[in-house]
Amino acid sequence: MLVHLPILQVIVPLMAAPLCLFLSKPRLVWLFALIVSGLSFLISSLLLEQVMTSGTIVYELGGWEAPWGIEYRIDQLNAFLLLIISAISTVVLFAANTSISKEIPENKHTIFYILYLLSLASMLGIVATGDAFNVFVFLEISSLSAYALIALGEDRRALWASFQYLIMGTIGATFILIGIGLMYQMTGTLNMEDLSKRLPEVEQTRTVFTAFAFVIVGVCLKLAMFPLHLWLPNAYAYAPSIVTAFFAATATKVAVYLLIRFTFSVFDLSFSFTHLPLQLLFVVLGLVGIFVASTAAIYQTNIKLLFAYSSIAQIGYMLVGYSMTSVAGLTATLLHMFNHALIKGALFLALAAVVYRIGSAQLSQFQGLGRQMPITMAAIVIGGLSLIGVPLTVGFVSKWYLVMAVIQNGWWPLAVLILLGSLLAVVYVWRIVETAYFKPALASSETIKEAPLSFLIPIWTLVLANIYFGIDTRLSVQVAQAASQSLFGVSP
Amino acid sequence: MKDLLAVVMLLGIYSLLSASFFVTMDAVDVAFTEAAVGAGVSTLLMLVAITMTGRKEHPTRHKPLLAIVVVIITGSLLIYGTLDMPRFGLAEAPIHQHVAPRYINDSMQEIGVPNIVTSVLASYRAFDTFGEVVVIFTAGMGVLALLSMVRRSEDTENIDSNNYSMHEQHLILRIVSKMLIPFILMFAFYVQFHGDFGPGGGFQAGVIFASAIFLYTMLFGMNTARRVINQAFIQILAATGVLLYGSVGVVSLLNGKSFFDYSALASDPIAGQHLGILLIELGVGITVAAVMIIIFFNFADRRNYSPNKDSENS
Amino acid sequence: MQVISALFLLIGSFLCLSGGIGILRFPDFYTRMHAVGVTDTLATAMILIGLILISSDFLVDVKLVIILLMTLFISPTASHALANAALHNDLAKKDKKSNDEVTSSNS
Amino acid sequence: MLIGLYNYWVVVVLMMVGFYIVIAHGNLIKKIVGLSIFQTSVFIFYISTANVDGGTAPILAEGIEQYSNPLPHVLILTAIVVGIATTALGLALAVRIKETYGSVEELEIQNKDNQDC
Repeated sequence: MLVHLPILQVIVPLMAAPLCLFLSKPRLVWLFALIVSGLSFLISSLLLEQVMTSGTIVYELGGWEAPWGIEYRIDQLNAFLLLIISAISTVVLFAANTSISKEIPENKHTIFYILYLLSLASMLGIVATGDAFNVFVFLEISSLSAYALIALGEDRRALWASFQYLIMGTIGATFILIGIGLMYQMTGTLNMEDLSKRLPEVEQTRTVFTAFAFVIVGVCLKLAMFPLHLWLPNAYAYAPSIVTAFFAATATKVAVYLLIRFTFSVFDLSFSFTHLPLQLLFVVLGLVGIFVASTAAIYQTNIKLLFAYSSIAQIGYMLVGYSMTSVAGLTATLLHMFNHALIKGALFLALAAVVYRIGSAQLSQFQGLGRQMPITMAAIVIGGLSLIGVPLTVGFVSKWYLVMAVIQNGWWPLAVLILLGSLLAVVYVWRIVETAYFKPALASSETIKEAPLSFLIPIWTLVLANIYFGIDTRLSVQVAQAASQSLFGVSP
Repeated sequence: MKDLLAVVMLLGIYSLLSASFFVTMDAVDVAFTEAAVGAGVSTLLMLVAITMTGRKEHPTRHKPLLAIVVVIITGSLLIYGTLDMPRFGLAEAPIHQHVAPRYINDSMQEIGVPNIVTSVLASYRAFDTFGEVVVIFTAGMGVLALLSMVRRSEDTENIDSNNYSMHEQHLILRIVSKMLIPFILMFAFYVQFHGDFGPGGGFQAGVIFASAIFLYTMLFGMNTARRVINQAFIQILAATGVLLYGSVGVVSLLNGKSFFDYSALASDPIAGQHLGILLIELGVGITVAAVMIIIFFNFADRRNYSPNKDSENS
Repeated sequence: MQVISALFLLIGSFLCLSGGIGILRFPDFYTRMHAVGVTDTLATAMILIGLILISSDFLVDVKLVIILLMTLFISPTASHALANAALHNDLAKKDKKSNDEVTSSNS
Repeated sequence: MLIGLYNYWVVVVLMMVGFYIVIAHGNLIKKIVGLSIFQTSVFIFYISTANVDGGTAPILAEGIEQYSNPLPHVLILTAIVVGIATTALGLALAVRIKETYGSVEELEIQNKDNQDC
């Protein structure tokens, strides 16, 4: 079966989703979903190992060879992403049963898990496929399940946020569709590998230029890149907490992956970065994103919103690293994707635990929680430190690599600006710490107890991963480096 | 235009016109689908939705100037992009050269189905179609997540009185549609199984089948339809369609071939392809019909059981 | 045969055209509906007969006949439904702007 | 040369009409209508690219040499399904928004949200 791993990766959760309808009790469905997610984590680790030792795996679906059929093409980059997504999903799902029992009505639990599994499967599908149109199809599955999951939130604003997301997301997807159509028109193929071979011939045409522009804008809408980020904060803030934890850690990563895939693999590097002032554009937008979003985060009174804005800022860091167009820069971006997934996963899960106990994510409700829920709050503090980039956490590792990459390009001022951006993170993390530890507890929160074990285990798994990968960076750095080297065509 | 009913009807007409455009562009399968989906189902859903959200629009525009600027920039970029495109209909254009000829020339030997669209859809790019089925399944689950309600038992009691008052009003419609529904269902099956040879296939068949149910529901009321079609059953059916499709792939996987390689299904590869296409089209049909019914029922249920007004669209 | 068929087709197209003019020119809802309802049914019937006469394939003939029967059933029913709905919603006197297109697009 | 492209230009105009409705109108139903027009126009664009002079529908038959390109047809079949799925979900959201906010106008909804905060 080892040959079939690439397809099993996607098909296992995908087929498991409809199967959930056959199970009667929501608890059973949860267990089933957890097992499936764990299985796909296992598969992705096997895949990563296989790719690291023997190179790119190609899997032809339906037995039709590439440009005619659809193929899955797993290289280091995809395998890395697959691992991140399936790992986070499994950890988050562990806490799901407890968390949604308070946030979603009982009769919708089964549907919640179905949508969750569909969302997981489609993200894996986007990452694994080597066919441009297949990306669009799975992108739509992932978007549709995301809209529905977000709309399951208790607050009525969840509906409005989801609707805005639906409009933006569909526009983005349609842009990508137009872009793919134009590329297909000029080359006659939809396979990414084949496209990258055939595009250089027609590179100078205005049609290809337009195709590129549309794909990039479409992906950036999904990516919530500044200034196209407006849908993200509300969508994250009002979704059920579990959904926020899952999406914050994975969804934007998938979009970043698409951006990298299209600019580095499908269009070649020289095209992406010489024809257009893309480098400058992304550096500027990334930086503005970091500052605007971080400043906005400081002024939020809802902690979920606060961290949602901080997510936009983190995307800014990824974009800066990405636009360095060097092996080091891309390595930093990939590392940050991995690390940010760990950080945000831990933070939002901890928030989910708080919401489970006190029923709100308002900052004012956090007073004195440091004493009531010490273990959960400690996790938030460590996550926050990691977000800032304090040594011995993963946040430090990726910031370090990012700054090194920027300096390597000789852009000193930029490095200073990145560090200034981190200072803003200090401010908003401090606000939480201050409220939680240095303000007296509210009278109403006397009775609040520590979060249940089903939260603490996944939270601390992620927090310990935060620390572990902050100290022992071999695994993550090695994979990220291998992935970016292969994208640049440098042999390791 | 402030009247949303007119807007929705115009959208339906636009879809119908684009369907006829697709026919002149030789895309019969697409035209069929667009006519059934764009002009039929989506118009119907929008009509049901505006009965709930209100028919009038407030005349407020929101940043029209910015919108115009964005639109003009996007539009001119697209026009700029078309400048280097090959002339419309040029047979030497790259789009017709690289991948497509193999489908046209070899699909008869490799798959043995005259309708090339079906063979590409169901075999060469079967995974896309699987994705498509999952998309529709996701939409069904999404609508269920948003709109489903716990049904109260008292609703079923006033069926009869409701039924009687409707009886007078819709007498002619009911009789005619009773005659038509069997034909519609038969047509759906024809489309389902004739898709290999002519335009059609599981998707169109599913939509047509569902539309027969819609017609019945609109004329005989939600509660009568509920008696015929059970909500839980229809959800299971939707899942079964996806699973049927997927399990075809799994069977070929277990036989040692790659996923969706239908030649693993029978000793003769062509026979295997036929069997595979038949099965997956069936899966598509079941899921699409079931999901369409789920979506429609949930929308109709939200209207507090006042089944009037709908009839004008029959 | 060709001539007869052409004649049918011509009559059909003329009826279509007059129906279209009727929608635009008639004063209120019910007369407009009349224009569309009557001419549309007849026009499609004429065009279909014209097509049956020139087609040489038997299978195509059968299909066209089925379509003809279906239109004869559905088109008047749709007109009826539209008029009925209008009556029930008190459209009798007011001349509201209405969508007569409903009949032509859905029948 | 340019005359051979007019077909695409018409499609671009249609797309932009849809796009304009999506961003400029405040009514949620109208936004979905606009989205629908936008998507349908993209379908028309794809199908236009598939057309070949003198070609026929891609159903194999005796005595026909030139067929239109079947691949875009397949892609658009998939895309139509995606379109209806999005429309259905969007409408479901609009209905729920109407129920909870009592309105489907963007500005009113935002006003109500601001009062909440």
